[in-house]
Amino acid sequence: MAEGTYLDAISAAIIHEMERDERVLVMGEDVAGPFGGAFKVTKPVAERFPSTRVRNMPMTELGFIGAANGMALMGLRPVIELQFADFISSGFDSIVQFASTAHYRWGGAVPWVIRAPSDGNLRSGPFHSQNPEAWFVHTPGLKVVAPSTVADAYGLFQSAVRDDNPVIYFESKPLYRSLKGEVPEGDAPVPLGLAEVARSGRHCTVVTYGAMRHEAMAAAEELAAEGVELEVIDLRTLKPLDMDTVASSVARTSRVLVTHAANQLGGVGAEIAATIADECFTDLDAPVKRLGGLDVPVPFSPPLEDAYRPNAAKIAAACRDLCAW
Amino acid sequence: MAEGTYLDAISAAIIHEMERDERVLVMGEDVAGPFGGAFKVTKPVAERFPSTRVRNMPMTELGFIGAANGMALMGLRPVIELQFADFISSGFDSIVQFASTAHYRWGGAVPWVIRAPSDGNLRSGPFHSQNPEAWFVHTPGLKVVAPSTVADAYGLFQSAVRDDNPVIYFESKPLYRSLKGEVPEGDAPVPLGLAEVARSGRHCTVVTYGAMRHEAMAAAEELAAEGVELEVIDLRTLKPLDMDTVASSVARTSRVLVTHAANQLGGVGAEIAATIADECFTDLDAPVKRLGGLDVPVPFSPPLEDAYRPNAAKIAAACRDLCAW
Amino acid sequence: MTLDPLAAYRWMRLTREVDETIRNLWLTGQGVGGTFNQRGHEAIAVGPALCLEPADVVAPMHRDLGAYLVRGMTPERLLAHQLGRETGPSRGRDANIHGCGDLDLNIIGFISHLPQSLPVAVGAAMAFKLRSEPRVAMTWTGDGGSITGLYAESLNLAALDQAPVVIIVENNQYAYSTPIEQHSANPDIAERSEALGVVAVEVDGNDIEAVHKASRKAVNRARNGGGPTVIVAETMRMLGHAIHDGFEYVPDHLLERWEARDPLTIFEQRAGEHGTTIDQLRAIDSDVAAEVKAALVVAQGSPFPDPATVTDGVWAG
Amino acid sequence: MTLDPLAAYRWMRLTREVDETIRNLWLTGQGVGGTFNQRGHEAIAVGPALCLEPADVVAPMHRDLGAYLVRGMTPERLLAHQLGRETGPSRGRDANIHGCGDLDLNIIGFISHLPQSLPVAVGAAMAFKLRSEPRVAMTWTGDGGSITGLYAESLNLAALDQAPVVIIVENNQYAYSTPIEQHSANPDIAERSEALGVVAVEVDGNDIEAVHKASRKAVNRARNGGGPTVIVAETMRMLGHAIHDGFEYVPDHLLERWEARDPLTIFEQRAGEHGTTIDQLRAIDSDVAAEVKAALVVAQGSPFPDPATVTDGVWAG
Ligand SMILES: Cc1ncc(C[n+]2csc(CCOP(=O)(O)OP(=O)(O)O)c2C)c(N)n1
Ligand SMILES: Cc1ncc(C[n+]2csc(CCOP(=O)(O)OP(=O)(O)O)c2C)c(N)n1
Ligand SMILES: [Mg+2]
Ligand SMILES: [Mg+2]
Repeated sequence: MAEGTYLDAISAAIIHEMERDERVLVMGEDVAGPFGGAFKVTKPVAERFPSTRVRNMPMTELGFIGAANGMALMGLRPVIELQFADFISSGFDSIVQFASTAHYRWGGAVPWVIRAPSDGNLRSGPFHSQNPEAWFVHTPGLKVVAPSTVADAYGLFQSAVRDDNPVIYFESKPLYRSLKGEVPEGDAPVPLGLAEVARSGRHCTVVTYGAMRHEAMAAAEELAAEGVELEVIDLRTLKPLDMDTVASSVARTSRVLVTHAANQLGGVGAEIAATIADECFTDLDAPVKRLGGLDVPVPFSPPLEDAYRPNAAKIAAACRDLCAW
Repeated sequence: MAEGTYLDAISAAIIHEMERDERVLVMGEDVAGPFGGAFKVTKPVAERFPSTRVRNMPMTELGFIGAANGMALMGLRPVIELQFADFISSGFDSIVQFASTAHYRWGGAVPWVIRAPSDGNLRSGPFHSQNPEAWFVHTPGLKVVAPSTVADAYGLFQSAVRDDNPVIYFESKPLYRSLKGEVPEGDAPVPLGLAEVARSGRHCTVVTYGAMRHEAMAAAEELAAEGVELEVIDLRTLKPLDMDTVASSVARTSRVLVTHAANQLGGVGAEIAATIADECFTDLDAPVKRLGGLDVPVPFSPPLEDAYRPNAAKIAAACRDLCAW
Repeated sequence: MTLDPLAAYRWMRLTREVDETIRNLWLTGQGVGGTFNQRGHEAIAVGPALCLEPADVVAPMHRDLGAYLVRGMTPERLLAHQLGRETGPSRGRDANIHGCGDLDLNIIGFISHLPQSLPVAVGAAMAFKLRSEPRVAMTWTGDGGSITGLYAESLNLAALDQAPVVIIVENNQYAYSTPIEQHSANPDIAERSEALGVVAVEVDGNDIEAVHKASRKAVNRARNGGGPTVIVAETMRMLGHAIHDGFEYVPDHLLERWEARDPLTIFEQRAGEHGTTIDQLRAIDSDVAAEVKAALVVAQGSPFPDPATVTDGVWAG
Repeated sequence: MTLDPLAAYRWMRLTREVDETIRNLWLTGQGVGGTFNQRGHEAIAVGPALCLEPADVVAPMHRDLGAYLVRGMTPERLLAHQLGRETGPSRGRDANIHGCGDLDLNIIGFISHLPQSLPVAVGAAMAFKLRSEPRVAMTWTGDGGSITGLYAESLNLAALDQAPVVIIVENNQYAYSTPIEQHSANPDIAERSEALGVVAVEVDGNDIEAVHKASRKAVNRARNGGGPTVIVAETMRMLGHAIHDGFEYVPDHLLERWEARDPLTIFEQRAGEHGTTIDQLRAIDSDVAAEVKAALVVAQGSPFPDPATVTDGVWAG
């Protein structure tokens, strides 16, 4: 294993899957060599494989995701890069109407992965900072993944490619180059649908995913100094959701905060909070709290984006309140 | 006031708004006369107004909703008919990226109404039965309306057209011709963002909207015979949500079921349930329960669609369980 | 593949018979939900499908009952599908002719959102090309479908890759109630298609020999690495868009003109030229009628799906 | 409107100066987020915008800084916008040149999802036509934008309605790193556009006189009920797609060829023909430099938005 970034781990995982399985190919805007993608994720991939397997697409998300549906039905395993997760709405019908329903309706399996670089805190404004995962968690027939560590970026990608269903893999742009760690080698799939207890604690559970995992960990450090021990659960997969791990934590802590960078209103946190409030009702010593983005487009200017977005300080404050309940 | 259907009320409301305000126009596939729309909602409208104000569009939802954005910015008030709510995903970018954000980003108001014939129980299968409201409630900048009575179909439409924001108006296909009542005349706007207590009761609150209101009312009749009094709240507007009315009901009943025909997982009910569980924590004598569609595309065959979908009997059973808590 | 006239007639007659059977069921309240009309589209659906090898793939739309039949979807299964039975290809999950797919028959099921079958067929063809398989993908769309953005995106992709795909545009001159001049500023679909970089040809869509000939050429070109072809076939839908449609909007004179050009009628008028006899055709008619009648009995006797299975099949694997 | 040569030069120089100012800020770490490059697109942005009346409406995209300036968005406001200040047209809500709209100036702010400004401009033009107002809508898109489905849908709508809209296609031969032959099976954008039913013309996009002349004709046609025009203007983006782009993918010889055809250079070479002098141009240069320098001071001294206002403006009315 070599040290690398979150982004390196994705590149490495793509290369490994393409070596392992010749059905895997990459497609998207500007992904081919020598350019290698808006974030350069596919640059090392394009250096390794022929241009038939790392294919530039015109700026036609609806059309080329539609084509990926056909490729997948014929047994290929397309890995589709979007330049930003924000553009996933441009290919919406091909995802939420065709790919998600084909197997249920007539048994046609559509095994692709859409790589969607998501999230903000980079001063990129309303169209390069979105976290649209809730749309897809609500849509039957899609799997949704959101890795937050270098190892998970690698391992969840492997499981996503090997899954027989359409999987949307939300990459965290703020972690791309800032997060470093050991990049796994070879086969190291992390199963879909399994949350990770990132930190054990007995006073309050924080349920989260993506970049917010690291904010929650920072909040936990802060509160530990005050004698409050947070348990941090990183969901890793948003569909299927691992509510068992969450419930057993809440059974121990009796307090829970659900936090994510996506808009809070109608977000994935609502589903998680509602499920906890139902299934863990007798365990709870305080209301299930949520902390997500405000109900506004992600604003650009630093003071506004900071106001929009949860962070370690806000998580710590919310947990303090919860523990004072 | 004359007796008429839910559908008649929509036609009448369109005609009234077009007479009242020359900025209002209708556009959509096959809406013009003499055809008058897939469900004939605009037939009486096209008989009354010139073809410049009731305009056929090619099957290009993305393009013509985009054009409606431009019309609305220039001061018109387009009323856009979709043939089925299911096709709203085909115009997604024009709605969730452009229209929803223009005012926040630079002050451009986009006052249109999209009329989206939604919901099922008509054996119409996965693509003519959808309830996609959750996608839009989660998206900042859109208002979302879902009338369930003849009077509300009329009055909420008036408020939607007069609102300065993009409003998605989900029509209930199962109520189109089955629900009859007095159709209001003239000005009778029902304000957006105000729920209605459809039935008072003290044992358990049912929060719902759309066709499920009537299932909840039927369940309430059934339970009343058993001595259990349900309070039924019809939200009417899904964004903004009237959580005050909900909370004051829950304060009295201490038990609550949230039900809708849309897929339960990540649906609007999750937001409502999570908010109740948080804000009404100390009022609750039982967990907040949800009852929505299963996590599958809406199936066609009657036994499957019936299994998919909540109804009066399932609501009654859930409320019985809640009251036994 | 040259066209076997008796086979061609048989498939068109079977299409007509299944369509009429469905229509009768629905008009007498024995249907489930809604259903589409096929009348007038028999030659367009059957002719191209007859040019394919079993390994080729089709992605038909809502007016292509004939293509499903030619590809081996039996009347029994099609009827069971429309009636929401467990024995249909969607096990009661999808409605009327939507989602009527079966990969064992190389049929891709369609969704309502038009023309979604188009990029899917293009993608299938791209897969064939990538793997150097001598296979062809074929799909159908309407005049209404041809003015969507997705049509342009799909043709461009097909042309860029020189993918082995054949696209039949069923120009029945209406999208639901809207005539083509009202939905397409340039109603010349072949011209619009050619401008996107594909070969486009026009053909009489009610003449199965013409459609078959053009399709055969296109399939050969695709299979030999010559890339995509669009075949614009002119026709008229002779009944409403779907079963509930009053169909007041097509002028009578247009319907009369096209009635005289019914695909089965004009084929029959040429029976002599084909070396077939009217007696042979009548024998096919009664064979087919008996076959569909029997299929209906089986379909109507088939079970509905068990509600306990409602969540089965959401996930593959 | 005939082209006033000194005004034309001034707007192009101002565009260049603002662009370079932004570039310098960002390259020295004084920017906020990312930003786009404009170099090479000055004539295409300025020329058409100079053909409009104040009541006309523009919907420019990310390469049209010049159009914003001509329409009255001051360098001060544009710089404040890019720096995320309260005093910019989006009050810090939108980034770089996105969402830089102001209805008082009849500028529609754009979104990333390309080419969304196109149907919006078509809709604005449809509104003008419906109300019989003598107004024109103008919008810009790229070669990449021209191969999207939305391009086809928008042109068809414009042509069906004969809406008074002028569409400038900035064919800089690349969509980000992808050359046009790789994204468009038929790289003849005018041909593709014409097939959709609009008038299409081609013009040298680095020659402001040519762009202006073609635009003037198109604006007049639109205003007089003659319907939409597409103007395909060939150019080259002389720097990376955006500030972070290493820009290795455009061959040097291409850049050299276009460097010699820089819109400001070729305009200056013709100074004599225009009856202007090099001295006049140099005077404009220093005026403009001073203006932008002053504007930057103001912009940098402007306040950031108050975080307490973060939810303001989501709703209109
Ligand atoms: C994206 C989308 N919008 C609306 C519809 C509703 N709709 C179903 S068929 C149809 C007309 C299609 O016309 P055409 O493509 O000419 O095919 P035809 O039915 O004439 O064979 C419409 C508008 C749809 N299926 N898909
Ligand atoms: C729908 C969509 N997908 C992807 C992108 C990302 N993107 C931004 S600019 C660009 C290239 C645009 O090329 P072109 O239209 O030629 O304009 P240019 O930048 O060359 O002026 C891409 C792919 C986008 N903006 N919109
Ligand atoms: Mg048609
Ligand atoms: Mg370009």
